[in-house]
Amino acid sequence: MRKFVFEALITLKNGILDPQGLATQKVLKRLKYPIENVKFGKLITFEIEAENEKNAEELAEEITYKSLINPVLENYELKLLKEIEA
Amino acid sequence: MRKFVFEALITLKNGILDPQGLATQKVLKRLKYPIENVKFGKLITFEIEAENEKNAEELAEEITYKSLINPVLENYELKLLKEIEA
Amino acid sequence: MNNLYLELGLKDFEYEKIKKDLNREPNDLEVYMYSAQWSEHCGYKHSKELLKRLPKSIENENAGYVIIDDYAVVFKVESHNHPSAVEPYQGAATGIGGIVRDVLAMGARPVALLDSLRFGKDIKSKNIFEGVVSGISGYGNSIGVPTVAGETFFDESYNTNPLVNVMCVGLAKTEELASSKANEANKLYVYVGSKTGRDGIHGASFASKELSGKDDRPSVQVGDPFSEKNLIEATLEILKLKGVLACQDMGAAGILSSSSEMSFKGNLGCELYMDKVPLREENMEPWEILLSESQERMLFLVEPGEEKEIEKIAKKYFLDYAVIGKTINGENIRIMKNDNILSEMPISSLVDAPSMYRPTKEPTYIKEIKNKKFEMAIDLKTAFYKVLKDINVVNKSWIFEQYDYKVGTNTLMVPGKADASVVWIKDTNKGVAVTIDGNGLYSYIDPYEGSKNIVFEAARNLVSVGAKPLGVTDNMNFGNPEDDMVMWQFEKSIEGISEACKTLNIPVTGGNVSFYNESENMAILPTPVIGMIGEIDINKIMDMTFKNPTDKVYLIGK
Amino acid sequence: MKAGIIVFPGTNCDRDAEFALKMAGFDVEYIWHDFENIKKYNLVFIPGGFSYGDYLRAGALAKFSPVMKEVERYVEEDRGLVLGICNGFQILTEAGLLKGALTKNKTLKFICKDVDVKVINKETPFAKHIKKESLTIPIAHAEGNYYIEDYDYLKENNLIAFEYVDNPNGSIGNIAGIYNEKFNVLGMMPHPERNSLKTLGNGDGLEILLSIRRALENE
Ligand SMILES: Nc1ncnc2c1ncn2[C@@H]1O[C@H](COP(=O)(O)OP(=O)(O)O)[C@@H](O)[C@H]1O
Repeated sequence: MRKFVFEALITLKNGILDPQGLATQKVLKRLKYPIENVKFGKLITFEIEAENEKNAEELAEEITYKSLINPVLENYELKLLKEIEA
Repeated sequence: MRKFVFEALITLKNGILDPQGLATQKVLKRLKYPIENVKFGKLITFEIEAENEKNAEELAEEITYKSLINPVLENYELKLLKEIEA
Repeated sequence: MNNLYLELGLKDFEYEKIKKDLNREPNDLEVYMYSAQWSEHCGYKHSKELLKRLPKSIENENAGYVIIDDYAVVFKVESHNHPSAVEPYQGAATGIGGIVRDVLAMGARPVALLDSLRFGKDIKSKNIFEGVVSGISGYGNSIGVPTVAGETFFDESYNTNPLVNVMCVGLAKTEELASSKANEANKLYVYVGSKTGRDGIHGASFASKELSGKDDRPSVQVGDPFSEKNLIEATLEILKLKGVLACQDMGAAGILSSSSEMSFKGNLGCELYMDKVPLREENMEPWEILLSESQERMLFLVEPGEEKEIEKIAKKYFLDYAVIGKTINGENIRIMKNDNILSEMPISSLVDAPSMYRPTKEPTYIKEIKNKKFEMAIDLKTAFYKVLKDINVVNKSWIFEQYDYKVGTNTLMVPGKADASVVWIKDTNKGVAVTIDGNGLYSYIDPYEGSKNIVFEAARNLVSVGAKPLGVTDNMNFGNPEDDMVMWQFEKSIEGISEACKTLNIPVTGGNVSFYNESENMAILPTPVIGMIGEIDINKIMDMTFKNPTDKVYLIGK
Repeated sequence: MKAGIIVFPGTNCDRDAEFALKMAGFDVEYIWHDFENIKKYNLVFIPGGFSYGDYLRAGALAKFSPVMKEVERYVEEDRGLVLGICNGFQILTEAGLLKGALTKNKTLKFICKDVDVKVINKETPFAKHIKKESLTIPIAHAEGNYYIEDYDYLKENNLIAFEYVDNPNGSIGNIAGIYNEKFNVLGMMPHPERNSLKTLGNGDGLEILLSIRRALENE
């Protein structure tokens, strides 16, 4: 068995309110920073054990879509970061 | 003035308990997924207006270090994603 | 032929009525406006005839109230069942936000929340349950309003269609109560709160359709408790300004419904400027702006000139602000964008959805139940342990410990200690006793007696802490009103509630109706929920702990 | 004795604090977060709630409000005492006026209940008039899990103010409240202001506020 490290970048869908981003932006703007479009998302990393890369990627996709994100609100991008010693 | 998009990837320092990661991992393992080391972090993207890339990067560093993270708990990695039309 | 009206859920006969009222074909914008205003959610099409039978005390305000000493105790219950089925956390959170703004719009400071929750028993229901509880916790705690009481019940009929009913109680000095009635022409409509996005567009008509499953993905409303807390403080400050004449929250069908209802109540017309509304997203169509259910927004009617003061307060609290319209003489609503008129039509037609009441008759299941014989199949001891372990009987501290039930330092009776909670009216020696109750099983077996019983149970809960019941708010959670059985259950339930309230001599001060609660072609148990308010002397509050050894225990009643 | 209660947008225990501080004999005023002069107060009280929604992290955005620079100077110049409760504690750690950080409860849930805390260091202006050894005080927080890398430092310098008898949130060393090195700042997660009256509990919270007032008066 081999071991792969994945990173899921989870962001809010277009049009969904991002209260955290808005409040943070308001405060930073008051501090006179030239900042716009602050958006909050999640970063989840995890390791998957599998026979090969393909299987690992399929599992990671499934886990991310079914468990890590809320498809009503969120989009995601999944990246295979590296393989590590099992 | 030019406009740059940054992405801050914020993770918990080694040794800091990540209850969200642990809870998620437990649930996924119960579902029989071969998963380990689930870790939760934050992904914050924002746009900076500046004269040039260097200035933008300095500002982005400052904002991230001084405001977006808590150095007692968190590490970060800052990436310049792209330049967009101002 | 334009079939937009059918897609939006309007029926042919309704479309005919619109054409007759307008004396012309409606344009697309108008079809959208009608579809929202004439949805079950806004228009109460199936229920309004029957609701007239309730012994009501206060008509036509954002929420009703009862009086204790110099205070108006404002209270109302509302459901967020369908949004919570789709997105439990945000559905429940925005439910809290909505009911808080209803009470706030009366000029009252929200001082307590209650929640009446019903879930299924399958795996998915567990997620919904946890999501709903954390949504209430996340939002309610943040805005600093204690959630002091509630009830939770599990039954298969709520699998995929949970019931999330939330109630808010607010306090105002009686002379500070605000009105939602526009009283003169040429006063300004001022918008205060978060920006308008495409949130919950179609929410109003969505709440009135059955959930079909996978592809029900309306654009979900996300709650922003920080803005809500700011909006609470800003609204209470704004309402103190002399030139502020009326106020209304923007709930279902947002800007459209709030402005048209305020104007209609004052027999006035209004003009709305689509180019003035603060927007969060680009390229929003006028119908989207009018119907958006973006959260954390209020509408004020003010004397021209006073808007400057409002702007200051809005800025202080990080809120957006804009003059978005005005009242006008006549009875028309006029939608404008950059000085072009997009629509002009009589408000009376828009706000008066056609009633769809029809006579009902007893469904056959009632007889079957009545004739059914039940036998006790297990011994008493086993039964006793089974009951104690039942999910509907076990301790609910897992839920209420996630709620900040003490913020405000008025909670004199905390959850878990008695059948009702008590909130102190500081500066007096009076408290408001509150409870919320439902019982779907009883209401199913006998909607009339079952509903009566809920009112009486709520009253007993209040009496048990030492309070005197003063008023009722009801939330009617039922299945598809086009189904004869459901309509019959609804009618009997209304009759039962009316009868019980008359017996107790307390009014129904307001409420809410939620139809189309069903999934997989099975209606939920008919579930009227009763919120009740009582008055109590804070020096005479009783809890339910036994006090001393050798004290005697009496059973009263039969 | 004059107490000033700092109110940030999103603060929600401000009125509770007023009620309890008056009960403890203070004259009380509110200080809006934009305000810049707090010298005249003997006690600066940073109450609980969700300043800025706690959106970035609990207390993180509040530290940028203008009043916090003043609090920093107030502490430096030793003008009086600063008490941060719950969100107030979170703000003080985020602003660097107290060591360590507060993170998510290990249960991942908001917890509202009464807890017992032991009074650890009584030789401070905040605690020297507390008579009891242990107090019953309500908690209500989702991020009260105290963490510090150098726990021994706190211990050796007697900076621990209160410890939970039964740790509810995972705090290191059961810590419920800590002092700064000058002993003029106290941050704690439990809410003494919510138990300032017998009708609201057993009144234990008032002990702390009374102790503070007495210490300030006898200075
Ligand atoms: N089940 C009910 N019992 C009594 N009154 C009701 C009921 N349902 C709705 N109402 C009343 O009908 C009016 C309109 O209700 P609703 O549309 O829910 O108000 P809102 O404008 O706050 O959405 C209110 O006065 C409300 O109290």
